[in-house]
Amino acid sequence: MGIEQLGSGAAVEMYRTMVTIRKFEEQVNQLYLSAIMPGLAHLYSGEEAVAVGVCSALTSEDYITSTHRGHGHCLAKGADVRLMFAELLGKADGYCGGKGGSMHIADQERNNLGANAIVGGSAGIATGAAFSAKKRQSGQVVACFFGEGALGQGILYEVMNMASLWKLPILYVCENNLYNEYTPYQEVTAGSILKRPEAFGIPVEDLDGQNVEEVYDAASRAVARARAGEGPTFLHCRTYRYQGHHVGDINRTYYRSREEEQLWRTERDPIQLWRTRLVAAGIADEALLDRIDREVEELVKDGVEFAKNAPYPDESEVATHVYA
Amino acid sequence: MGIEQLGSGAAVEMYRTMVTIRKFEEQVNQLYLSAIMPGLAHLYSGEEAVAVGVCSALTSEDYITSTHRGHGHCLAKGADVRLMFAELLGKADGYCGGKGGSMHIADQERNNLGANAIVGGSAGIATGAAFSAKKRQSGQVVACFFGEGALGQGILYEVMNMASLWKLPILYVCENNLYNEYTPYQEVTAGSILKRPEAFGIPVEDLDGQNVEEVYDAASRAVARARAGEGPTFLHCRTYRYQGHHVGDINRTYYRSREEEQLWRTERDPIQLWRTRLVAAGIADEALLDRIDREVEELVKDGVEFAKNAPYPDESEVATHVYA
Amino acid sequence: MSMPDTMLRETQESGRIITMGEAIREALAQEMRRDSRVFIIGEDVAEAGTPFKVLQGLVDEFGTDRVIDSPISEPGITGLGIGAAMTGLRPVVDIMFGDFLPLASDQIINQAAKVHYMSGGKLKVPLVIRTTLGATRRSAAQHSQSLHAIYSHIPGLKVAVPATPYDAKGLLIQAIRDDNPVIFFEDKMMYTVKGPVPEEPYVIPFGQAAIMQEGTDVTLVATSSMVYVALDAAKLLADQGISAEVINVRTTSPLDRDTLIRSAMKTTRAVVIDEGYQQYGVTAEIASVIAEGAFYYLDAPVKRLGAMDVPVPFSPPLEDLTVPTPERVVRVVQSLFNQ
Amino acid sequence: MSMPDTMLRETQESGRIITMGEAIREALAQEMRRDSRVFIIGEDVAEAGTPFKVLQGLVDEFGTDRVIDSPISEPGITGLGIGAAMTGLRPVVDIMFGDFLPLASDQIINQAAKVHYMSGGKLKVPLVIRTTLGATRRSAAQHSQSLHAIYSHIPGLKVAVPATPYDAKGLLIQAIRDDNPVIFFEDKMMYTVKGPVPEEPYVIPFGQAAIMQEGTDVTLVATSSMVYVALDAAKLLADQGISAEVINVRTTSPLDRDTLIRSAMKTTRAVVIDEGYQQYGVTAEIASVIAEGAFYYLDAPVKRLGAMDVPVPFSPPLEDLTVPTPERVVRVVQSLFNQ
Ligand SMILES: Cc1ncc(C[n+]2csc(CCOP(=O)(O)OP(=O)(O)O)c2C)c(N)n1
Ligand SMILES: Cc1ncc(C[n+]2csc(CCOP(=O)(O)OP(=O)(O)O)c2C)c(N)n1
Ligand SMILES: [Mg+2]
Ligand SMILES: [Mg+2]
Repeated sequence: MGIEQLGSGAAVEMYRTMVTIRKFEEQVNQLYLSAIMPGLAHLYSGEEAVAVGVCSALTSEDYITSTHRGHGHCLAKGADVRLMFAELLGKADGYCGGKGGSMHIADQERNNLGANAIVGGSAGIATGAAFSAKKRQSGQVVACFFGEGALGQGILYEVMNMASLWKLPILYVCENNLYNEYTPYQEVTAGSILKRPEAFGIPVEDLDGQNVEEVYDAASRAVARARAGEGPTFLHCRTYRYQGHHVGDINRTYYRSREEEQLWRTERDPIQLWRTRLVAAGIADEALLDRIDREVEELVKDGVEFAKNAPYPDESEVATHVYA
Repeated sequence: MGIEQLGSGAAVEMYRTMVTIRKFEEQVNQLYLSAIMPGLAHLYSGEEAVAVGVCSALTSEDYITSTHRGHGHCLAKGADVRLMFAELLGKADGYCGGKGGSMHIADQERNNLGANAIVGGSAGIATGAAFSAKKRQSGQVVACFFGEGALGQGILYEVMNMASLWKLPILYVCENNLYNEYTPYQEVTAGSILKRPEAFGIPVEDLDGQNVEEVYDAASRAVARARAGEGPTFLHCRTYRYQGHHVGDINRTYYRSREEEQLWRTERDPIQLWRTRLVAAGIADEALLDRIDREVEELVKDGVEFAKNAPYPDESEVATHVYA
Repeated sequence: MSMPDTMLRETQESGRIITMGEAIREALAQEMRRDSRVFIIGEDVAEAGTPFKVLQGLVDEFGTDRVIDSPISEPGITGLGIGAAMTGLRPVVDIMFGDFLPLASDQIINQAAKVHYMSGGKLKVPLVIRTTLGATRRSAAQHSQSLHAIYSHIPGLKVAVPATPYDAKGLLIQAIRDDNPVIFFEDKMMYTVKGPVPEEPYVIPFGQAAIMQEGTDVTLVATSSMVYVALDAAKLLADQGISAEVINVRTTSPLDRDTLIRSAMKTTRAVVIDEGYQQYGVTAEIASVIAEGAFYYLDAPVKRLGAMDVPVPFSPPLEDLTVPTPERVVRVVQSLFNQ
Repeated sequence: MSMPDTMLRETQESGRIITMGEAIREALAQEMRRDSRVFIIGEDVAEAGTPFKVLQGLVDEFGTDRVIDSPISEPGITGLGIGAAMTGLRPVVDIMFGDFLPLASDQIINQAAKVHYMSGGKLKVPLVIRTTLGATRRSAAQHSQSLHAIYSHIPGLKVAVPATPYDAKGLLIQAIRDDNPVIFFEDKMMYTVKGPVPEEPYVIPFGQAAIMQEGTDVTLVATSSMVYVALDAAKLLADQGISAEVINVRTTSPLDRDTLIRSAMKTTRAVVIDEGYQQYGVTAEIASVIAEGAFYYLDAPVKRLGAMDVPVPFSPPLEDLTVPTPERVVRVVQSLFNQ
């Protein structure tokens, strides 16, 4: 594939979406620091190319499942910034009427089946959605996002076995950002990550998760395989989260060095890399990209304002939706 | 290794133990058919070489964990036939005072940590025992028996990961008898069984589970590795159960053919194969082996009589041992 | 287990007697014919028709595409069921023994029960988990539990505990048509119990207890097979001149509080009988609901009779001590009249 | 949360005030010094000292051999803990959020709770699972549950729900020395609550509730942080001339039935307060125990105040509605005097 086949419109849109995620997360951090956002949030900054690369290979009918670090997935699947911020502030206008919050945003209209606060918790849901797509012959594909920490959860192997057996149309997207919370993943992960899905008969692609083009290409191949009835693919995306495990994780030097963080930020930033590539390929010039940056800035500010002004849910809402 | 290094005494003992298991199970089936045994039992007949090969490589201090199909493991670890039958009949003299029954026999004196009626349910216990042995520097090794059906249980992968990470002294012994209850394992098992442990960094041996010598040799190598601090080994033992999934599973042709059963019984019987080998190697003659057969017959009959005559537990026992 | 008179009466009217196992199979078959979104997944459900043989024959009619043998992966198949339910199918997940539900408990408690609420009502999980409860099969501690209290505790789940073939069919059809996750507990000992069951499909709404027998002196509230224990106890009590009203709870969640409280108000005494562990079990909820709701009418404390608070022992004479029996119920009832 | 007068009094005597988090850390450190078999395993327990920072510093003293960072494998580490406990060690398994216990429920319910019984007393499982409960941290439905009722239901397990730093240290040391599996629930909101705690190691026996404040008109029975809610309610009630006795349950299993019943007999009224879901929850067991045991003394029905029967919502104004508050307790108590 590559940037050429992608088309310049799509390539620029990928840039815009990555910037949207980055600026969204900056605002989330702000909302936390200014004590406007209730609870915590797990920021996706640094990992944008994974969500955007994968979701750009999906149609709006395709499903995704997401994680505690899910804002990026949600935005990449096309969510509305206003409704997301509203959800993060627990407002009635939020995607889940304020009942879900950062760790449970779902966007039914774009077939985002939801973030999940149980590590690995959506692996079953995603595989079931793939099973459903296959049985309904809908042609839909599922992207199941999870961190490398989810490799510790047995259910992942259980459902990979079934996805492989029944050739389900699913992409297992492992976002390896090197840390399970505050523990380097190598300390708790034996053997080879890549060999694990392979042992279940699932092909693996080992990807530079900072390179949106590389992720997009691999995801496109995997989607094509899935739609052709050839079953699941496992995408291992090497990436990095810039911020702490969550917004409150400020002092991080006991588990990773400032130098390491700096290196990823300066050398491996997915947005900067893509920007450079777009300009070099003559697809966009700096002015266009600057304009996009400003547009996104506006969009995000507007979203925050909207959310701040939105009402809290009515008290009666506490008891609705327990049952359908 | 091979039969030569094993020593003729040990080689003949292995024969005796396999015969003991076979004749024990025949009696269990009898007890079921004559409605003397409460509940059900899962017979080990046909798989004797696995338990005996592995346990012959262990000391009495080493641990095992066992399964719903556990009589063979228990006997191979040296259990008393009388106390086993008593347990199967729910008698006070049984290994667990009648409280455990066929699926929960444990033999604390020989460090058999117990059978388990949850498929894969003892994988955690076995790995914990190995962790304990390592931490206590006791030099003990653990053999964790499970059927290939347990490959469906996520916890197995969780604990193999830890065993590999921390180089725990454990043998994961997969008894692949081709069926999960009434379902051929290939229908529910994707990819490659052998590659699964490998993906977690655990070396695998693929073994003829009907050949007690081959199993013993591999287990001895694995035990040596474990004692040397080199971590876990996965033994894949290809075997077959002669009887139904449990004693009540009489009509089996809908999931496997009579021919298949017959073939294993006549061509691949572990006891017959070992008998032939012992005689051929000049380690034992037919007369000796016939005598052993008769001795075992007596032992097993005696065990059944003992159990039949043993008293049921006192009613007060129902409420003891809930807490230590 | 003996068939109660009321049921015999119904039988004469309906004309058809089948077993509980047949009623369940018929409910599944009829719903699968009606709605192509319904499918079954579980261990040995297809050719084997489960170890209890309850599903036997379904695979012949519906094929291995809709009656699916799974790996031994309770968390995985439950998760798969949830995802399928969220995206347009109506899965019936078979968890062979209720004792295995804890393996799938994260999926049940943290996912299935909460998806609808967490999404602000946008997603739903029309999932049925069919499973079993009940002891006295000599299956020991890991195959004999009645764990329905755990799932009745969790908002977002519904829990059915059918007592008769009629219940089983009507509640199972309701469960399949319900847009919420339902845990459907079948007593393993009851598959061969017979009773009248209409041939055409019908639903029993959740949250409606059934009065199996009217009475005036004491209310016996029972779940699942304990309904038969209560009915047998009622017979013994009748011989002693005590008239017992017997209520079949049918669904522990939602619970038909009104029927229970009204009956206890009338009889002024109540005993709650359930086969789950007594401590923090189903009897606790029901007893406290009645004790609170009928407080000013009660002439004696509400009594509970659950399973003994011990792991289920294998040894038959011990196991038999752990479950409620008609004799034990009678003794408890008598104690309410002697104070 | 305010410190009750009784505790202030004890403080003046003992002379040392520390937080609940410190009390827990001290209990662990002292037991690890005393007994080399004790070790800790869990996610981010070592250098990070858990996300709650409760274990901070332990790894410095005891090393990564005894304070072990694990993969994110709740079933696996629980199973490993059980096996280690059966073979001579005394593991303390850290399950970060109580909401994750369902992942490990097969290991807890089918293995840990039953090994001793199933083996006829030959094997034992001296295991502690430290975990958390409690809402109002704006952590939404999968990080806010109080699931202690589920484990209190299972024979073979013990369940501690400490309310004060003094409880926490004494109950945790007891849990570690206990030869049975103990699930130890810490309220996440209470780690910074301060109270008097003796420096030397001590144990609080399981099954002994603490009367936090004596009273004559109504008994408030509470678990964990709900003890503070009850104490605050008692203050408000005192202003209205109602004298409340406040009981801290300390362990739901074993449950100190005698203390609860005796108190209700004395006051003639009782309200049970717990942060778990109300339906089939801890309040049901305790209320039915009191309603039965004190039946002939009660002047009003025993009332229950659990969490609302809804998944915990994220939105703060909604979440705050789901948990018992002093004001809600007062309203319920008042209703007992108006009938
Ligand atoms: C089952 C479960 N265990 C533990 C946690 C607590 N927890 C939240 S995020 C996290 C680390 C996840 O690491 P990873 O999967 O790599 O995702 P990342 O945060 O790095 O994106 C942990 C342990 C949880 N949410 N769920
Ligand atoms: C967790 C769990 N699920 C299902 C069962 C029911 N069951 C008992 S044995 C068995 C098949 C086990 O197959 P395998 O592991 O290959 O052992 P085998 O019986 O062949 O020795 C099943 C599904 C169980 N006991 N535990
Ligand atoms: Mg990570
Ligand atoms: Mg097998």
